[in-house]
Amino acid sequence: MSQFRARLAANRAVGEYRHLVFITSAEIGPVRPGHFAALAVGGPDSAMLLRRAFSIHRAHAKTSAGTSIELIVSAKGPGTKWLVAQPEGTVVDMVAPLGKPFQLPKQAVPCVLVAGGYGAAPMIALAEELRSRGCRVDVVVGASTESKLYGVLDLKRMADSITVTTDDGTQGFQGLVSDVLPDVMRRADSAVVYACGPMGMLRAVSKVAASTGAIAQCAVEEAMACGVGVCMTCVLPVIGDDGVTRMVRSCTDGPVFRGDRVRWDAVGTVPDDALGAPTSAGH
Amino acid sequence: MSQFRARLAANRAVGEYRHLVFITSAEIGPVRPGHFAALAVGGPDSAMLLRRAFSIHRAHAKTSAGTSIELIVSAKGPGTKWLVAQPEGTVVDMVAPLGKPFQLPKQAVPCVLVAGGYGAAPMIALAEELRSRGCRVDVVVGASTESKLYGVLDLKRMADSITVTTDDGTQGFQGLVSDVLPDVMRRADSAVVYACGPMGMLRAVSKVAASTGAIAQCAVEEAMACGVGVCMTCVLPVIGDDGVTRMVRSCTDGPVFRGDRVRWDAVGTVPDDALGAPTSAGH
Amino acid sequence: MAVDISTALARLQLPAPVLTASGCAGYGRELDPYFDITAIGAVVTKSIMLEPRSGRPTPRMAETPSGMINSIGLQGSGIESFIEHDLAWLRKRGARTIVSIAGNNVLEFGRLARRLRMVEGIAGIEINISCPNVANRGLVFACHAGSAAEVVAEVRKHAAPGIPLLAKLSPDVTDIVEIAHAVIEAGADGLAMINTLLGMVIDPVTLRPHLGGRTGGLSGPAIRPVAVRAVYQVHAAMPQVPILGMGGIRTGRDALEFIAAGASAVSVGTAIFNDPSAPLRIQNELTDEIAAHGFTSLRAAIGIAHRPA
Amino acid sequence: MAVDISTALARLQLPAPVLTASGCAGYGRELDPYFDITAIGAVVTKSIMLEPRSGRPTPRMAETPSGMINSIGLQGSGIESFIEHDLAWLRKRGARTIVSIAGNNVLEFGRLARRLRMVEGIAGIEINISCPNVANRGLVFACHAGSAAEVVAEVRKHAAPGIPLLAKLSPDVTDIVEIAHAVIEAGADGLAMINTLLGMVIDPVTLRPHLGGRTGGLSGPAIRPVAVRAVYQVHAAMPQVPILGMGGIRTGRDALEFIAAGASAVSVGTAIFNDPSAPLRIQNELTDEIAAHGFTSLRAAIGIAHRPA
Ligand SMILES: Cc1cc2nc3c(=O)[nH]c(=O)nc-3n(C[C@H](O)[C@H](O)[C@H](O)COP(=O)(O)OP(=O)(O)OC[C@H]3O[C@@H](n4cnc5c(N)ncnc54)[C@H](O)[C@@H]3O)c2cc1C
Ligand SMILES: Cc1cc2nc3c(=O)[nH]c(=O)nc-3n(C[C@H](O)[C@H](O)[C@H](O)COP(=O)(O)OP(=O)(O)OC[C@H]3O[C@@H](n4cnc5c(N)ncnc54)[C@H](O)[C@@H]3O)c2cc1C
Ligand SMILES: Cc1cc2nc3c(=O)[nH]c(=O)nc-3n(C[C@H](O)[C@H](O)[C@H](O)COP(=O)(O)O)c2cc1C
Ligand SMILES: Cc1cc2nc3c(=O)[nH]c(=O)nc-3n(C[C@H](O)[C@H](O)[C@H](O)COP(=O)(O)O)c2cc1C
Ligand code: FES
Ligand code: FES
Repeated sequence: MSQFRARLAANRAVGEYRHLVFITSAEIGPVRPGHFAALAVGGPDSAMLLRRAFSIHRAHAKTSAGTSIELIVSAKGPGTKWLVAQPEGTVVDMVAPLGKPFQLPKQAVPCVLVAGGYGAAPMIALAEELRSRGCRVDVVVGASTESKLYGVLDLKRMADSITVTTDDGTQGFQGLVSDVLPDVMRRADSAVVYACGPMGMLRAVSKVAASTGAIAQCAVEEAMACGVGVCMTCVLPVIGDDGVTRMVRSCTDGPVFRGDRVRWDAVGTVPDDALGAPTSAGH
Repeated sequence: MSQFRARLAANRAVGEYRHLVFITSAEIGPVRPGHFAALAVGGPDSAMLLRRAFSIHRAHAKTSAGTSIELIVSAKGPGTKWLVAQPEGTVVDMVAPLGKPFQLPKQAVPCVLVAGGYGAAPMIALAEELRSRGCRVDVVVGASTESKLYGVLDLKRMADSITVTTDDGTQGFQGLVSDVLPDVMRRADSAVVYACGPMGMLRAVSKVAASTGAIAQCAVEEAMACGVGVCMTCVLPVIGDDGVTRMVRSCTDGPVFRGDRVRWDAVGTVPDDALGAPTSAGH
Repeated sequence: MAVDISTALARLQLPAPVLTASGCAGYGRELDPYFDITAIGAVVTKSIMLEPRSGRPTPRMAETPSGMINSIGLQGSGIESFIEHDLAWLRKRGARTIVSIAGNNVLEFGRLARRLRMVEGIAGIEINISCPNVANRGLVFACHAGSAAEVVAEVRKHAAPGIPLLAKLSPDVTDIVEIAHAVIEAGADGLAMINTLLGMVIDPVTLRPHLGGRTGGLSGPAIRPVAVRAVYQVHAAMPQVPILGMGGIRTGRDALEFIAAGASAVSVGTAIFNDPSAPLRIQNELTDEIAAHGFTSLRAAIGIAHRPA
Repeated sequence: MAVDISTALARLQLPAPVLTASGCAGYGRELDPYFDITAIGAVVTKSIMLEPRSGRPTPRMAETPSGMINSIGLQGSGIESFIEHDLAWLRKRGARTIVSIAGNNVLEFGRLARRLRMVEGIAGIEINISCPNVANRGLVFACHAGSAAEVVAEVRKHAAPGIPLLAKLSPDVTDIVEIAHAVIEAGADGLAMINTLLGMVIDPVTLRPHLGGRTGGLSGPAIRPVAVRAVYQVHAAMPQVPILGMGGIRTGRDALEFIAAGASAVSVGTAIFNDPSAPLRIQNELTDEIAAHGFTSLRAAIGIAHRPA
């Protein structure tokens, strides 16, 4: 993890998202699928102080120009709206790579990748990585609607099978990724599920994985202020190796967690059996 | 005075200043020399809330494109730095024309224009106006150094005489405008002095005018928050027709004041004989 | 779907919920070129004192991150001039007017109320107790329940019977609910909150306090979370007391935060310096927000943040 | 020209004037990748409590104009784990460490101080009295001179003799000077100020309080003028008392405002979330500012805003 300035080299629309390519001359550590970047937004006189976190879509080590870092950004609030509106040449302050990436299987086991919306951002690099290890790769990509699907073609090229779902049926099966996942996993005999998307999806995916005995690797998205582990805002209840539930930081202990370790039903709360719960008041 | 959105159509360097041309389709009232515009800066997510005031350099009524408003901007703090850094096409919220402009003589009397730094911004239009009324126009332009002089060539074209001063002697006489002003006024037998520049200069010019019995019309520059008369931050001590000193708003009662009416020595204070002085605490 | 945005501050019925904040809108006249000042809830005047007052020396303000700090010093030409010129204009213009009053001591507040009793066309009085009590070491009335209540009782005693009185509270207190209770007990019909936070900016060049008055009042979006919290706390403690909420309102969404926290109406201050048409713009944005949330009236949204989701 | 930036907080000598703010720098370790944590004045730890504590439910923060609001709820793994893992690491790393402690009642503060007495490598203790007193209706210790002094006296009684004690003050009081006097009387060697302002953000969609904890602490540049004012007031009243100033410091210029107002050192908090290398960057900027003003030492600038220009 290092902090550096990066120049926006390309900013183009992909469906409802923007594909941003940043170039930096800085030496940054090895980037693995699941790592994320935290960007400062708005410039020096901005009223926005907090960092914005984005999965690293791709990172290419030293070209002549430097290292490129690619993000897929959905304009949601003021910070992301500012970011996608930047012209090429804008320089931003970035911290990357951050967090714990997806854990890769030692053996060449069948893997299924499940992505919701921009959750597909890290999946293409992950699919490549798994293929290079000889794993079978099946893919399930979903979104609320067609324009919010990402990476379908790229993933199709690499995957042994791909299944697309949209809530409104504008492309692929009408429904949720979790509706089609059991079939896909049965067909492929998947041993590991890699998932990235909204909490609800991750929760459903973990349930499916649990029922088939597969391992689930889920990249969560909790609201972050710093991205580097000092603000304690990004916590969720996770069961440790000792069986104890703790409120852990998704930016440093995550964003990738084992699905069976996250207390999905309790996200947004502090379970009574969590270490140090219940809280008395205090900030 | 109206509030409208204006598009930055041109932004080019002139010495150490930037010449900004804005275009608006809005109908705005007649603009006279000495009027100013108040701009919101920094965009929607900016930490900067207060308006920035600038003398209107030129304003051309309805071309096909709309009305153009030209400003000469010196990058001082964050707001002006933001403004001069904007690319063409940037849309800003502007309020103009504001304030009381220079009063023009009824008869074709000899006038001298005194400008310090970007204080020359309104002087070119003023010179034209005075010439059109048949007034003799002499000009004294000064700045700390050559690169901070503005409008010398334009003014030379229109003036019967022009005298340039710089504190460091990089152009014209080394010294202050007030050093050369008495000679200029004696030679031209000036009846009215129009001045725009720093307080110190206006004070000196007013003194010179007083000594020769000429009328001084001074455009002052007091820190402004709103520009429209509601915040009461832009006040300075001015003697009214009734001989009473009041703290008056330079944005609505000014920025142009008669030099013999401003309590120059007391600017930045509340003179004991001002109406309602001394203040007890309280905001 | 049309939304009913009418509201009330105690006896004061208002056709619309957005007002100007005292000291940020002059006497209404300055803003009339930018929006129809009769279209908003009311104009709250700059605080009026008995005598003309020059205010503080300049610099009187500094821009701060998402806010500003000011030390105007209640400059004004006094109540007589206000009634003769400014109030007369407001009445002719047909603007609802809430007169903000400020005194150097308790008795002055009473004299101001008595003077206003003799004039027509005043919708209500906002009592600015966030000013220093010259009679008591310059301690701010609003910072102590006793002095705050004393001022309100004195105004109640002398003001026209039935005229709505709003006591304007300062956030610079340990327990704003205690002050709120005291001024309501003393006869205020409602509360205006919040006034500015006491702050200071040091000039980066001179390394001395930037303001002529050394300290000044911090305002603008920077203080909004403090203002929303204050309104929420007071509404929770005394839900029946009408609140005029303010502090950093810049958009309709900001205004809705105050309504949800328990305000019956809101005032817009510093945002006017950024956008002279802000009050009406914010009122229109607020109306759209209320409709977007599916409410048919503003009243339905008042205090909703206190109800289970 | 080299500038001497060494300073002191009472007995605590510091080679450099910029520290981290409690709760904004973890236990130092997280920031070490971004700057040399031994190069700044000291690391002030997240407030430590006796027992492990889960903190508040999420959402725990909201961005606000030029600031943020948080309700972390003092999450931590308790003093034993802190000493065993975090403090051990800090000592090995050679970072000066100020341990911030927080208790649910007066006695817990004493027990924390006693426990720390037995460990090496602590430069000082910051007493976070800006937390609720569970034993007394959750009233915040720092909001009342009595309870604030009680906590400090208890810590003094049990802490290692001679270890510098800083009492951390809350700005949410009517008279911060009164509280400052009380904690100094009670045995604090210096003051850390300010903690966050109590605030609230209403979620624009649900129209309910955004934070899991409903109210939270407002921090960041938005509150800087309040913090500078507080430091200035307290330094004016008790110039001999060392102050660790904080509240919205984002640049060396901001830091210099606090030094000029009377702080002997400063802490950087929220700015770290914007820029993880902020503490050292700000220290370097401050050094340049001091030189640019022609001072040969930081000490020469302390409190200069109080002297005639
Ligand atoms: C590990 C991780 C990976 C992510 N990957 C992507 C991605 O590849 N593409 C993409 O478009 N978005 C991604 N997000 C979500 C993205 O961070 C938020 O949409 C963004 O921060 C919202 O900022 P804003 O200014 O638009 O919204 P605001 O609501 O104004 O943000 C205010 C504050 O809240 C935080 N915040 C708000 N929503 C979120 C959220 N959903 N997640 C984290 N922080 C939030 C922001 O960081 C900021 O500090 C990711 C989030 C995480 C945690
Ligand atoms: C009537 C008038 C005409 C002016 N004409 C010009 C011009 O033609 N060209 C030009 O470059 N500048 C002009 N100025 C000065 C210009 O307004 C300031 O330089 C500018 O506002 C500073 O903004 P900032 O963000 O750079 O500085 P900041 O210090 O960040 O400004 C902060 C706040 O203080 C106010 N402020 C600070 N300095 C001044 C100042 N000197 N005058 C007024 N407000 C100030 C700003 O409006 C803002 O509200 C004029 C000022 C006035 C009052
Ligand atoms: C320049 C200025 C002058 C003010 N004058 C007064 C005043 O005379 N009386 C008063 O009660 N409040 C006064 N206030 C406080 C505002 O009415 C309001 O309570 C405060 O600024 C918070 O609202 P805002 O953030 O929308 O400005 C003034 C505020 C500013 C910025
Ligand atoms: C996320 C967060 C957590 C904090 N936790 C603590 C804490 O545990 N103990 C404490 O004394 N102050 C805590 N604070 C307050 C800061 O130490 C500091 O006093 C305050 O934020 C003002 O400084 P700043 O504006 O630079 O952040 C916290 C602040 C933030 C933003
Ligand atoms: S985002 Fe700050 S600790 Fe995780
Ligand atoms: S700038 Fe606001 S009154 Fe003049």
